Amino acid sequence: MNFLLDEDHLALKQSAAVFLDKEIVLDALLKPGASVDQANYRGNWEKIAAMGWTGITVPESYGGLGLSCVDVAMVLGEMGRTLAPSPFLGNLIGTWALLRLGTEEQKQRILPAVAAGTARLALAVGDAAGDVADHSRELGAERSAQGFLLKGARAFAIDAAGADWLIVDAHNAETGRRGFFLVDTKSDDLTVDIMNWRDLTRQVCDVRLNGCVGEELAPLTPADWAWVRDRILFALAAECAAGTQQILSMTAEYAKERVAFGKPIGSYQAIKHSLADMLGQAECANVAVLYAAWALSEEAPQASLAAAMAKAFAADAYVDCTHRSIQIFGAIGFTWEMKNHLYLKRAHANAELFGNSRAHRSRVIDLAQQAAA
Amino acid sequence: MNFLLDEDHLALKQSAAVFLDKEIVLDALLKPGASVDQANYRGNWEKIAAMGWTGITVPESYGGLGLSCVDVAMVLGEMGRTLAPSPFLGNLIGTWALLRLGTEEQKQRILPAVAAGTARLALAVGDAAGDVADHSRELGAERSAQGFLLKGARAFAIDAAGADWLIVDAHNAETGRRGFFLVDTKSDDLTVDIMNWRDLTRQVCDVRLNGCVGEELAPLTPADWAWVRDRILFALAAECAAGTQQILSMTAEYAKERVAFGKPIGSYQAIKHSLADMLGQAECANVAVLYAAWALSEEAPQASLAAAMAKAFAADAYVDCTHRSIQIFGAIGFTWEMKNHLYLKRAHANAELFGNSRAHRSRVIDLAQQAAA
Amino acid sequence: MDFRLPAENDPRRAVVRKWLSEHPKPSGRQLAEAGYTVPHWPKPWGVAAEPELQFIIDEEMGRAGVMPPNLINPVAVNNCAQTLLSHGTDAQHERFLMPALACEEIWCMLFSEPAGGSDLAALRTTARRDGDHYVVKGQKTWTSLAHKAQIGVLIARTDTAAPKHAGLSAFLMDMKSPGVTVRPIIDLSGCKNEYNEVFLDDVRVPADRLLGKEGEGWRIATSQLQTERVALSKPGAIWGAGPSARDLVNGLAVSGHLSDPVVRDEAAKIFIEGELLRLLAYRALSDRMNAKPSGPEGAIRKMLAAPHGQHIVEMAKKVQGPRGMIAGEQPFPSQVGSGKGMFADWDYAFWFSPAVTLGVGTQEILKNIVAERTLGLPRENDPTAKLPWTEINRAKSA
Amino acid sequence: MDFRLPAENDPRRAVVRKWLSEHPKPSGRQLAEAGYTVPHWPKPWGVAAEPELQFIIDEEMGRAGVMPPNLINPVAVNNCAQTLLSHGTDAQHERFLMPALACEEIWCMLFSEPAGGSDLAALRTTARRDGDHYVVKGQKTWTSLAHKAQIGVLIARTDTAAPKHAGLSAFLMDMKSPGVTVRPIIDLSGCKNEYNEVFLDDVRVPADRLLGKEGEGWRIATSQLQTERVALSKPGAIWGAGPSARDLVNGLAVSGHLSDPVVRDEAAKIFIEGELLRLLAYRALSDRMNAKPSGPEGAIRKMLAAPHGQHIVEMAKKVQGPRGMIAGEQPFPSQVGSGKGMFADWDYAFWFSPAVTLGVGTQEILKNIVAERTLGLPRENDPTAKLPWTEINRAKSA
Repeated sequence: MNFLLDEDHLALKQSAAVFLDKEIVLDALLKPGASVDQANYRGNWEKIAAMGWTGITVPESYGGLGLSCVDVAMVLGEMGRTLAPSPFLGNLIGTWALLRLGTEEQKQRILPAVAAGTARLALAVGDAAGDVADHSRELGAERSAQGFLLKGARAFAIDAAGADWLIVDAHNAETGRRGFFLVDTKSDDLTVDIMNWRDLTRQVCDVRLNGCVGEELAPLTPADWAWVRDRILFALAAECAAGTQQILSMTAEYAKERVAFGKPIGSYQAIKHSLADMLGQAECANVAVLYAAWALSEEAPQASLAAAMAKAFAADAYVDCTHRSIQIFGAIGFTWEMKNHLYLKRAHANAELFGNSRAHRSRVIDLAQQAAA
Repeated sequence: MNFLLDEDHLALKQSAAVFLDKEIVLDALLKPGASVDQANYRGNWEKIAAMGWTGITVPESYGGLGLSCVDVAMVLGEMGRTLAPSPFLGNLIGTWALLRLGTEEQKQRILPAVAAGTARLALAVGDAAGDVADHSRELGAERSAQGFLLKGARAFAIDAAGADWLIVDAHNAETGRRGFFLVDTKSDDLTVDIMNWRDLTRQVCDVRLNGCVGEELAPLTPADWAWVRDRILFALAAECAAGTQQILSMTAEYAKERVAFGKPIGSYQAIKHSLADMLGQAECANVAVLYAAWALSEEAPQASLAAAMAKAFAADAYVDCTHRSIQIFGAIGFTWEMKNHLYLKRAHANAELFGNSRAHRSRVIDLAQQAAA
Repeated sequence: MDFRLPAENDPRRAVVRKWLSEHPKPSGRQLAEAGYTVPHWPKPWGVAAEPELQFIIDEEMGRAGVMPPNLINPVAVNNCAQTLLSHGTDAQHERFLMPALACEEIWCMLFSEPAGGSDLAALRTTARRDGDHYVVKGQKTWTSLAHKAQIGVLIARTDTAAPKHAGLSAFLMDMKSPGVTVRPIIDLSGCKNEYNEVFLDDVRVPADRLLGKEGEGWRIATSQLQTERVALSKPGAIWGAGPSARDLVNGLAVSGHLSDPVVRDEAAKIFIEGELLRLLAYRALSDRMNAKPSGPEGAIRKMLAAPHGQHIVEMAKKVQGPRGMIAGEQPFPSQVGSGKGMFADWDYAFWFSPAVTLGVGTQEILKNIVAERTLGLPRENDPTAKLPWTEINRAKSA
Repeated sequence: MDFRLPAENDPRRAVVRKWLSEHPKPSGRQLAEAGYTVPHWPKPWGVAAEPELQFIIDEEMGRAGVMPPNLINPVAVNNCAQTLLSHGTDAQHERFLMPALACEEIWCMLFSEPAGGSDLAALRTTARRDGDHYVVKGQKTWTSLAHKAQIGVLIARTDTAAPKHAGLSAFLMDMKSPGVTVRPIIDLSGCKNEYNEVFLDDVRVPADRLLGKEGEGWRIATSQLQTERVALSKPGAIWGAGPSARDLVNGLAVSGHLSDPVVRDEAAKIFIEGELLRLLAYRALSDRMNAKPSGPEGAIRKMLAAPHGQHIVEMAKKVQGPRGMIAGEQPFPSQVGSGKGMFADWDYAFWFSPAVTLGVGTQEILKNIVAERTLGLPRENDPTAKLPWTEINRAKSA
């Protein structure tokens, strides 16, 4: 039993922190009228690729770093803390999907390029309502001479714009079941549009497939999708926990400096106790994410439970703490020129992506009951 | 439009306050080991009867005061404020039931005695789980030569012990539907036991009917039961709102007197803000009860909605404020010798009787939708 | 006691309806001259309307599609005109009152400052006497309507040696004066709402624009804020405007969400709160009818209404799922009403909603006020209240 | 990083199991002499156990059905023995330590007073030197186990002219001394729990019972409270004892309530909180293993655990409906486990639960501590901290 991070983890976290503190500048987003176009997505991605993080979870046998979920938590935490705009998360999710769902041939063909930063992956599995369960038929796959023809749409696809390969799920007309397919985004029969997403630090995309060709991935078991989903939940939770900690730190600092009626506002109990509540949430979110990271790394039996708990708790904590942050900053925290709203929007967006907290809590009850049985 | 109480109402409230402040002494309940037997139920009731309040809602044509629900709110509010232990509420509920559900002959036979304080009524409609909906078959009625024979049980009957007449609901084997029956408690085939109820200021009873004879009341429509139920909900809400106001006053006074670190604890924001929250709840509960009282008095279309809102809101407010009160009093407020727990237990008990707040909220949605349609 | 609102056939309605039918699109001046802009004022400005008549006038104007003057020129009509009447000179009445009530001159209130926050009286903008003018220097923020206003009610420090509350004075400043720069504040939704920063660089204000006496600025300003608090506590989510709890329940019903027990229970809580707030608002009106002093009751209602409003729009946002994160996406079909004005947009109202517990007194300050004034709890100690203002500043920068 | 707890086949378990099989019903003295009462202490008192071994010992004692000494004599074992070791004289070690660890003498802590509340240091009990004795006069309250205790760790004022924190001293008082009267406190559930009022009427305490030096009372007392805070933050609803969130979910499952979506969602929130608190408790253990200083972490966990515990028992009470208001009625079938001891009774735990945010530091004080120590926010100002104690009292009674 040892809940402390190893030296390696701390070193990775530290180097990510130093790198991101230096490279990530959000000022352009804080100018009135800014959109995600000002987020320097491409520039940041190039620098991240230079760090080798494009292949962070790609096994060494395919040329990647082959790091574990605990390592990923270190890097993703720092990205979440700095809101680093880049397709890191989308590529990571796509990589997990190909790793688990792809055939050996497909992995050998694509993962080395991903690891080298010359190709980018993304996953597109949401229907128009954002549901990622397997009953969505808004995208259908029919076998043809050229392979499967995909017709329909997917939405809320993180970092699909600019990706070289998309992995989509579709209703396979042949089997009557869900299947996963690999799509080359160079296809003319595919359009990807960046949604008018409130979280300006992230590109979330609509994907339309007008009969483009999809390559079937390996046959799917429910456990395969659960494996990918748990990692996505963990990744979003890791961003949330780190963002919660960051907004707490920013707000506590402000409360020490801002004076009202001759005293720092942090000396008033209403402010002080709200910050204590935020701290409690930040601590819990942090331990939830580390536990999920460890359980996923170990492929432990409680991995799904830990991932669901982490997403549900950390997302709610992030939403609550970013709201409190604005209340403590006061009116200035409500303006576009301050960073508070970027965190608030990231919090709300992460809370909604891949199932909201209530949905995951419902799963937690089921998973806990299974574990107890 | 005039939300102020009339002079008559204020005078009634004032006289009730003076009377109850003088007569109600709860000290015996604050001694270790006290039970509802020490509550002076009988003595208080005799004094209340001398005030003429036994027939407060009995129409003047039957010898009563014929007062409206607004008047009742004045008296019940003061009873709730002082936690006056007495069968006033049970008798009031029984009276409402007989007024609405009894035949003219029954009313003429019984109500004058009730008004004169020589007979007491009570209603017994709860099943073993406390459900008062009409599908409970734990009590059955079968027609016989002597009238209907009642077999089974009712629970959570307020002030059934010592009542002269019980009104019970039973599954009528003849019609296959719910019927209401009048039972003479002198029957040997009836036992009434006072439950081991946490709220020591009130007798809540188990009733067992072992084939005793019941007299059928007038035929029942759903509107009839709703009429009675709405008044019961209003009555419980009136106690809750007044109790909330009282616990707020007691707690605010304590917060001004109790000193910590050289200052009254009421000068600390955590305490101050909690009291402000309590005040907001007390104000809302109060207006909810007055609105329900007015709507019931006027038999206004929104009467059911107003009664459901009042019960749901005021009960929750009372529970929350009595809990906060103990927190603000600190450890002393947690002891048996202080009154805080009597209010806490009344709050919890009222919240559970005749449907909890969530059940009434669900009805509020239905009633609001009907009103809007 | 009677909870009925004035009936459809109330005879008082006839007079109002007749006037409105004779003036189908009344100008601001027509409304002001008819006394309908401030109906509760005595003649000649108002019609000495008791609160029920005010309620009737509001309702009838709404039905006739007349934009109420207190929404067009809120600072003047709701807050400042009464102050002008009480504190202004005859010449000031003559010059300012009718253009304000007629909405011919829009007003704004130059009070809050960036460094001030809740400690409003610590404001730093100074007005230095220079012959028959005052010279004003400083910066104001969160100024509603400054971009449209001709007249700004300025609170500035005329005596820096006095304690902070005592050194303030009020002025009727021409917003078109040289040295006044107005810059919109972009809120977190990305919208230019109605708030502005106002920079004051040696603005020369004629001495006859002083409102009341030197040193009365704090009293004048706070009496205005108290009026504002009452005005802001209606059942709409955003300071009384925008969607109400009823709109929420209708929306959830239409969109099928009420069958979800968790949503249903939450929605019912919000609905009940909304109804009780509506009753409290009517009670305040009723108190006014009965000439009861209003006391801190407006603060209580704002304390309750602000989080209530946040719950309304948060719940609507929540049922949208991820679609709610798409800018401009609405939670309910468009037939679900949600009032008028910019807050009728559910999505905008949600993103704006963090402000309702900040504006016009933070929730913390309101709770202090409620607990201190209603329950008589000890007042929050302000160690800077009695210091000369210059010494406070020295202490801070030390 | 490794979240695994010591495994079943961990070799360290064998030693403990062997000893327990050789001592199937160990006496308190046997446990103390084996070092299992304070295993983390160095020999001869403990076995210098690192935290994992402590965890193993706890688990194995639980399995063997051995009541842990820290539950029998909690004040001595958890809080005071360490203090005695640090501050006591050799003679005091000799006289008190083994009987305390062997649970042959039960201890209590005479600290809180009726007039004190959160302001513990303002306590009024005095100890006046009189020859080779101190004469103690005053009243204590909320004293756990005073009715069973032989030894009371008394904090009393030996210098009334010093500031309140500086004038206190600690004593090892014989609870059977003349002048000591113990009266149980009946809590709102109607139960005599383990709390008492203790009246001290000119109790003579030998001078050699002074613990540490005169004036060190505050430091000794607060170091004990900090230990207590850590000890109190386990996942059970009532200060770590009684039903846990897992018990709640099991109970709701067995009783069929989990199919109600509102109950299900609430229960899931509580379950997750419980799991995260469990992880935080393990993390604290892990920090100790890694010799990290523990800091205000115990206060954070107590701040979270106290309302968490209230939620557990409130939810269980709520699903009972009106039956929950019948004294002694339980929410779930008896097969649903909820630990041992008096708090295993769900009904009692519910009525006791308001105390968990009051005892050992109110929730308000804990939040101050958390915010001040962890986030570095300014400390709450105590205007009485530096006054001579006699002057504070004068100011209060004036």
